[in-house]
Amino acid sequence: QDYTPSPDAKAGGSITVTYKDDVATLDPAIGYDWQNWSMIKSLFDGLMDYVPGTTELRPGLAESYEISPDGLVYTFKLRAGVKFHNGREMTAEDVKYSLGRVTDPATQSPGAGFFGSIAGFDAAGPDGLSGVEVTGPLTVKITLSRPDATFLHVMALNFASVVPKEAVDEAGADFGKKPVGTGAYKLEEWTLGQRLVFAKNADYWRAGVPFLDSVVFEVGQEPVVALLRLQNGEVDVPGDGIPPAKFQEVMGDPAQAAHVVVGGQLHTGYITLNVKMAPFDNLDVRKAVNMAINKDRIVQIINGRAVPATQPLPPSMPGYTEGYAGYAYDVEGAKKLLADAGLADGFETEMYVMNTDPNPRIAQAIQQDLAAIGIKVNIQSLAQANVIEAGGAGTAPMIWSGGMAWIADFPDPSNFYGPILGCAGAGDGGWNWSKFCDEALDAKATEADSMADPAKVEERLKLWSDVYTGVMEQAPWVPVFNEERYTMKSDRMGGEDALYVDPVSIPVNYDYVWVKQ
Amino acid sequence: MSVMQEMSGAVAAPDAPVLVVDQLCVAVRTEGGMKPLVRDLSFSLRRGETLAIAGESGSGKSITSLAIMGLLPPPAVRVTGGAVRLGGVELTALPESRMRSLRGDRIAMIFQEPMTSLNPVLTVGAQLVEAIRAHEAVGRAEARARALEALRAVRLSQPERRLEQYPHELSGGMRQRVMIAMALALRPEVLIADEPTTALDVTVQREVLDLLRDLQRDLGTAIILITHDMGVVAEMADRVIVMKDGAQVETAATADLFARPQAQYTRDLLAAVPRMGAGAVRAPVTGDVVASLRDVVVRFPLKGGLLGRVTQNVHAVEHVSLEVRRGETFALVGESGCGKSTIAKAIVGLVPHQGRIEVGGQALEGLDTAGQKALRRKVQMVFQDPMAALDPRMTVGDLIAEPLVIHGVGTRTEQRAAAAELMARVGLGADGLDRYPHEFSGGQRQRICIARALALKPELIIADESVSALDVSVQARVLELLRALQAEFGIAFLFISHDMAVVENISDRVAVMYLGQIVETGTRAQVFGNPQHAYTRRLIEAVPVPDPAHVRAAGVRLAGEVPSPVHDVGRGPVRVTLVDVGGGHLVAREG
Amino acid sequence: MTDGTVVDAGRPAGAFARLMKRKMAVVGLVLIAVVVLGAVLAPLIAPYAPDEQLFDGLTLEGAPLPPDATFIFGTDLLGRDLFTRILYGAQTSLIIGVVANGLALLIGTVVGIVAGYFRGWVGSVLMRFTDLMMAFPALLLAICLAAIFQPSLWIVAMVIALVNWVQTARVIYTETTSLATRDFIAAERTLGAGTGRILFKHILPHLVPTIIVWGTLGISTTVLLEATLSFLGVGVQPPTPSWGNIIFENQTYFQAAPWLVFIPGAAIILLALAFNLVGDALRDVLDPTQRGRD
Amino acid sequence: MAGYFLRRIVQAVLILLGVSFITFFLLYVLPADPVRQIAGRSATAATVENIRQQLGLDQPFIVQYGRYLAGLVQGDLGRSYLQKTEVAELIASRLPATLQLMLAGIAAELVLGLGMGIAAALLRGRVADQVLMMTSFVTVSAPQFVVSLLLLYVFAVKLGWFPIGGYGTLWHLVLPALTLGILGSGWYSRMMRSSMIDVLRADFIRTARAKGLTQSRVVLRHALPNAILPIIAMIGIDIGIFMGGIVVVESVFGWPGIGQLAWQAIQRVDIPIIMGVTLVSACAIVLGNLLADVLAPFVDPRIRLR
Ligand SMILES: Nc1ncnc2c1ncn2[C@@H]1O[C@H](COP(=O)(O)OP(=O)(O)OP(=O)(O)O)[C@@H](O)[C@H]1O
Ligand SMILES: Nc1ncnc2c1ncn2[C@@H]1O[C@H](COP(=O)(O)OP(=O)(O)OP(=O)(O)O)[C@@H](O)[C@H]1O
Ligand SMILES: [Mg+2]
Ligand SMILES: [Mg+2]
Repeated sequence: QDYTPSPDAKAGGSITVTYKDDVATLDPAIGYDWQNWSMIKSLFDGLMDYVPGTTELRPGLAESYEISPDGLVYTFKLRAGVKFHNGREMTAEDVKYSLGRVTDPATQSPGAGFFGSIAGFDAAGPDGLSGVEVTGPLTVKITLSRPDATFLHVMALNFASVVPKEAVDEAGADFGKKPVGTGAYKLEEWTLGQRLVFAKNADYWRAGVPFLDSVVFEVGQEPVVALLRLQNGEVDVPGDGIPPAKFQEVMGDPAQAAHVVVGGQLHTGYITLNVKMAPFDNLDVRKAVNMAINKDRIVQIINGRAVPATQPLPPSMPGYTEGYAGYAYDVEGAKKLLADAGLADGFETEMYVMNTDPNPRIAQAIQQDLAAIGIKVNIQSLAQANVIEAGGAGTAPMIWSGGMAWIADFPDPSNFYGPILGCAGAGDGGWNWSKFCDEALDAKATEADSMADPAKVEERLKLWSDVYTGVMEQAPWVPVFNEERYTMKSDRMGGEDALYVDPVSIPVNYDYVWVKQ
Repeated sequence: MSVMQEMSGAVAAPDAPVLVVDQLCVAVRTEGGMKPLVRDLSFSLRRGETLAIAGESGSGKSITSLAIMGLLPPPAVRVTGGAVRLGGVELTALPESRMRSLRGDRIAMIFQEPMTSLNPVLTVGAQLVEAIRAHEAVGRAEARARALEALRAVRLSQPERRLEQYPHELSGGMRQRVMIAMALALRPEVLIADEPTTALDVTVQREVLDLLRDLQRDLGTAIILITHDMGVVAEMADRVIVMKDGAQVETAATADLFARPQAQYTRDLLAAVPRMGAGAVRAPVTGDVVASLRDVVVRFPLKGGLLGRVTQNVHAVEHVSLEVRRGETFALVGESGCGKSTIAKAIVGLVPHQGRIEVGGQALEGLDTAGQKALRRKVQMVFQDPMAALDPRMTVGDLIAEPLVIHGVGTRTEQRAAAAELMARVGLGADGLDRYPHEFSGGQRQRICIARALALKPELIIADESVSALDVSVQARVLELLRALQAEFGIAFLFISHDMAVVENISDRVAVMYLGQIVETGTRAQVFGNPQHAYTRRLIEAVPVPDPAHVRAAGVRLAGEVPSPVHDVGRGPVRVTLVDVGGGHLVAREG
Repeated sequence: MTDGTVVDAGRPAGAFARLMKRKMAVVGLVLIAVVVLGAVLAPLIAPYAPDEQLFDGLTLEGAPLPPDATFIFGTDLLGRDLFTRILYGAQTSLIIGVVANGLALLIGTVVGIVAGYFRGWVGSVLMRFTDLMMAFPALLLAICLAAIFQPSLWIVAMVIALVNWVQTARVIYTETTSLATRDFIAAERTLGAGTGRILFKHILPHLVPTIIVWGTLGISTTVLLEATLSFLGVGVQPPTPSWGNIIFENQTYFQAAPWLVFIPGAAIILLALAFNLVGDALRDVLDPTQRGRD
Repeated sequence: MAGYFLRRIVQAVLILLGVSFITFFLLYVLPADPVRQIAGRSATAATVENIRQQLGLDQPFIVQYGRYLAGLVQGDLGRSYLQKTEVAELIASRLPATLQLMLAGIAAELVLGLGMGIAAALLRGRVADQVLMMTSFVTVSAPQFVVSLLLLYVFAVKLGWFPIGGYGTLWHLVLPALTLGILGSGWYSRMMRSSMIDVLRADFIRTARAKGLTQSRVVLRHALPNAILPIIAMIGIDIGIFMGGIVVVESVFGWPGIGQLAWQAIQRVDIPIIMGVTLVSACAIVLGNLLADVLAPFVDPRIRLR
């Protein structure tokens, strides 16, 4: 099931990748941005990994693993001879240290919550996790407090990367600037705010990769300009993709369009309806809103770079309910539902939206759609932090999720539930902005996540499918569209397109791409 | 230093005229169409000749000279006819670039208003050096040396320091001398001097006139001398043109003009010339004291060094005590820079002082706003430089009515009527009310300032060189007006002037200042009839006599260091003691 | 003497009459009138509603339409008629460019004059306060206000007035310090003129050219600033149009849909220019040294 | 003089204190929780509380501000919440670029603006004057993004004269500085024109011309220094405007200055960075204004520092 690179793939060469925003940190326990996500993947490895260009798990630093029948104990056997960039060999102790570090509150990792199923998580501190045991120089036993079907995915998250203690201790708080991992590349140069250079790790444990000698990242580059530089041959991959303003032009020009790579994305754009606030506490109203949105028009507005969504999960996510129609666009039906709810004259409400293009535009399209059924929406177009705050505090009746978007951390249906639809996130400050909490569905979700047995995958996915259709019946969200990724690469870039729209190593899988000359 | 020349009328100028003005017409565009300012003026000027243009204030003298220089104020005023030829080159049609190379080099000008004619942000030295280097390929050091020489030539004290000073740090007379030095340094063929000595005291005036004459002798410079001082005309000019209302009324050789004036206007003009010893005897004034100064000291700190510490002080006024009584005219005379204007400013509270100044029995210090305002009503000041003292964006009518408005006197119509009346009293037409200061001549502006000061009928008017720019006929009229007001309202005047003849004519009491101190004071009769101090005597002797036949006793020019009021911190000038030589006639003991 | 009746004709009227004699000033006034009328009568003139996303206003691919016979200014990225939005946007932009900017100008001028004339501690305090305001991150204030108040045009106008006076104050301050040393001001003081009179009757007129420059250029910058503030959530919220917003929303599209940037841009320039024409003419009319020039 | 500087320095410190206080306060009341941003969306309430305590954000405002000041006195600007890097280091790495750009930008503004302004004043009323003044309105009204990109497109992409963005050599500096210059020149040219027109009819200009000086000398040596006074004040102001407006130009040209840093920090409520950048730019502005005030007497010797 593993990956075989194209036979043409050649080693050598260097590519230039640009990003608009600065790279905040390369500490795998902390980095959680668009631009450092894939960088960290190339500098570090976790026990698990994905087949390049796909959402399929494969072993990473673990050579193999065993799961106890009750799904509570995972025993990983590590690869021998894997070296950190500092030359030391990686051992089971490092795995224990790394998991302990990421869950230690002092680390302030934004990903700590993913490890909640490991035994001892609640008591995590400087002494590490009690659920992680070193049972041999190259074996680690991880005990869970509850079965967790997503655990292997969690072990493939950046947050689970293995880091050497001595390097972390030495760098102290600056580890994010002086990363040492086992990854395919090592950090060679970092000029703050300007560029980073990754150099090939000649000792990489995976034979044959990476192909490139080095990757140069230039940050602070406006996407529009990055595109110009790409046309000029200075840039190989514009990390932020094709900016909306340039989309038509690029697609309309065959020469440029030839460089475009399209791929699905584990993304859903949705509107949250605050079920704790009148009149959205009325299911009919929520349904009416769902029916009033002309999703095709919205997709048209963003130049067709998405497909209309019917449910929370994106189509490429396992567990997606094929054939589920959701709420069809039906203005009359919506009006009727509103009338049933006693709101025939409509009402006035507010929708929060992040202020970067195209989100305010989408919000205005939504506004117009809702106006058609008598709902007067006032748009609050604000900076990201303000929107998140309003969402968390539960003061926002409606929020358009775009920009703060939900791109899956890992390709598993559970990732779309917990914090954003489950009861766990519905509290004050949580990310469940519709404050939707249905105990029954929560129970079902927990059940699904307990089904760790690989044999029960189908059953588990079915369960998830039920959960999400259940959510849709309650209509706390209006799923609007699933965005597709349009990116570009220069002529000289080799490797199949999937590597450039890798669903996991977002946006590019640096380990497997190569240059032609 | 050369010895003073005799009258130079005899210097022959055989060659062709250097400058010919032919049927020159200048007009200003107004809303009512073109209004002529100069009409059909013709004259010619030979090498080494001095032509005086005398005439009524506002008759177009300055405009004529500006027209010759090609510097008429754009955009309204333009040459509308005639020609100006400099050595055969027609100037009015000359392109600006050619004209520029002539200016300064072959034809230079000294402007009437010294205060505003120097660039405030450049040092005196920079402005002089630049003028020299614009026309001669000399090095900076050489140009500087020449500049220094020129400053010495106009007898500025401490010329080295002056080079580094900015115009606002100099007194009016000093600035005028800088302007003259600038023109002299260029050694032009033709020099137009517009009231060059107006702001100068007689001794310096004397020297400057001598200087001009030297220049003329050494270089053959032709001079157009614009002045209203018939004494200066008599002493300097070969020929005279008398102008009135933009046209020439008479022209003649100087001697002829004085001896046999043809036009009625000329006769009036000559009749009005104040002559020494002609003042009517006046009864001594015994009114209350309107203003009294006790031991007044004004010093300006000069900063130097890196940290800008005060290193020196200008001792502008040193222990001056004087009293001005109701209905009296108190004259303050003295050479340029001796501190006259500074005293005036101290009385109106514009410069900080030590010592005690009382006005109407009220000490200046510690007055509240209302008290100050009341005080301002009692004292009015006419500034030395009228152009600078008038808000250029107000109409003259508003300017004159301003004090009435400030003190809430009368209704708007009354105020306007009062302004019109004041205008008339200083000899200006009421049509000027809606014009702006820059549209007037130098003398007219001075009259506007006087009118403004009169508006409130104050108790004390401080007149700083207020009639210096007026032609004698107008001057006589204004002086007459002042006297009438004095008689009517008992106004007291503190009259600052260097024109000894005028002072002698109008003052009741006189104080002579020298380097910030009073060296002699007494009644007019005492000071003029029996001058005790050497300086006073020199002042009186230096007065030009309006009679070309008069032969001046060949005095010796002052030589050596010009005394300066600047002293290092902690030091100061020697304080003079005044002794009474009888009847309140105080004289500084010399030695 | 002229015809004798000149007296007390009242100069303001005279100034206005003289103003009307200048072609450019009349052009400026007409332009301003057009904008104001456009703004006020927008509901009557505009062919569509300002927030109406027209079905045929976008191509199938979702691209806006360039100007043509139906949409004389083209359509925007949501398929709305740009002409309509420009008309409605004029309302917002006029309030910002004229009212808010005017208020800022007023505050700045008063502070600058007072500080420049008094110097001493009053001046010091005022100018240090100005420095403080200048050094202070205005955008942050905007974000905070956005969160505290309901965003509205008046909030944004207030913020702009609050933030934008600073520069004017600085410039006016420097000029005033220089003017205050002039002789005619000293003369005015000896006449007994009160401070207020000196400041506003004698110093202010000399600052008119500067004020006109800042005022007219301020129109452009405040209109654009409004867009930034609205973007941060302080000002008008979509879909309410303003000229600044329209530019701001669409500036990245200036190559794909240039009309979306250049037409509102031209509108802003035109408005500023119109005020400038009037201002310039006014300045010449009020400035006596310029008499005789047409 | 020495006393003056001392006083101004004390005032400057007070201003900076004021700025820091207000900024800190605004960030404190700002309804956006930095801890939420740090903790990430999967965090539990306990984790959030824990982080809040670690950062001391649970303390009362005064305590927080006091702590910040205490650090500041020791030259410690704190650590970025999200980048986990010393703010001082982040700023230090970007400040040179911003300073370079700012100085070059001001120079470009001055050259363009003063040049245009003087030309317009001299050609007053002619067509050229009107064109120049029109231009000034266009530049002032032009959106930064569009101008930046247009210049980049024409001079870098099409003509290839300059690199397409980036930082390092003088060559990289030209286009961004020019952009800033163009955008700011409108102000200067308008100010200069009006100031120049006033000065050109002063008596001393007549004197200068009577000396036979060349037109250029009359303009540059006599008129310019008199006309430039308001411009000096503007340079002080400009530093502030630059600090606020440099974001777009920096991002289009890929210029690694603090504008971008600040923008990102504001978007994510990274308080230490916002504070740091605010203080640094406040310093620059205060310094700029001080400089303008100190220069004024040199330009116009009648003005005294008091
Ligand atoms: N810019 C101007 N606009 C309109 N009228 C002017 C202007 N300048 C001067 N005048 C008028 O032109 C006439 C002549 O002025 P000019 O300055 O030549 O007088 P003058 O003979 O030099 O007088 P004075 O001895 O008082 O200096 C005066 O009546 C004056 O009011
Ligand atoms: N602001 C100042 N700073 C420094 N020195 C000054 C200042 N004002 C005047 N002085 C100096 O004070 C002295 C007296 O000046 P003042 O103006 O009183 O002379 P004056 O007697 O009126 O001369 P004039 O007849 O030439 O006008 C001069 O030496 C002058 O240079
Ligand atoms: Mg004259
Ligand atoms: Mg004097």
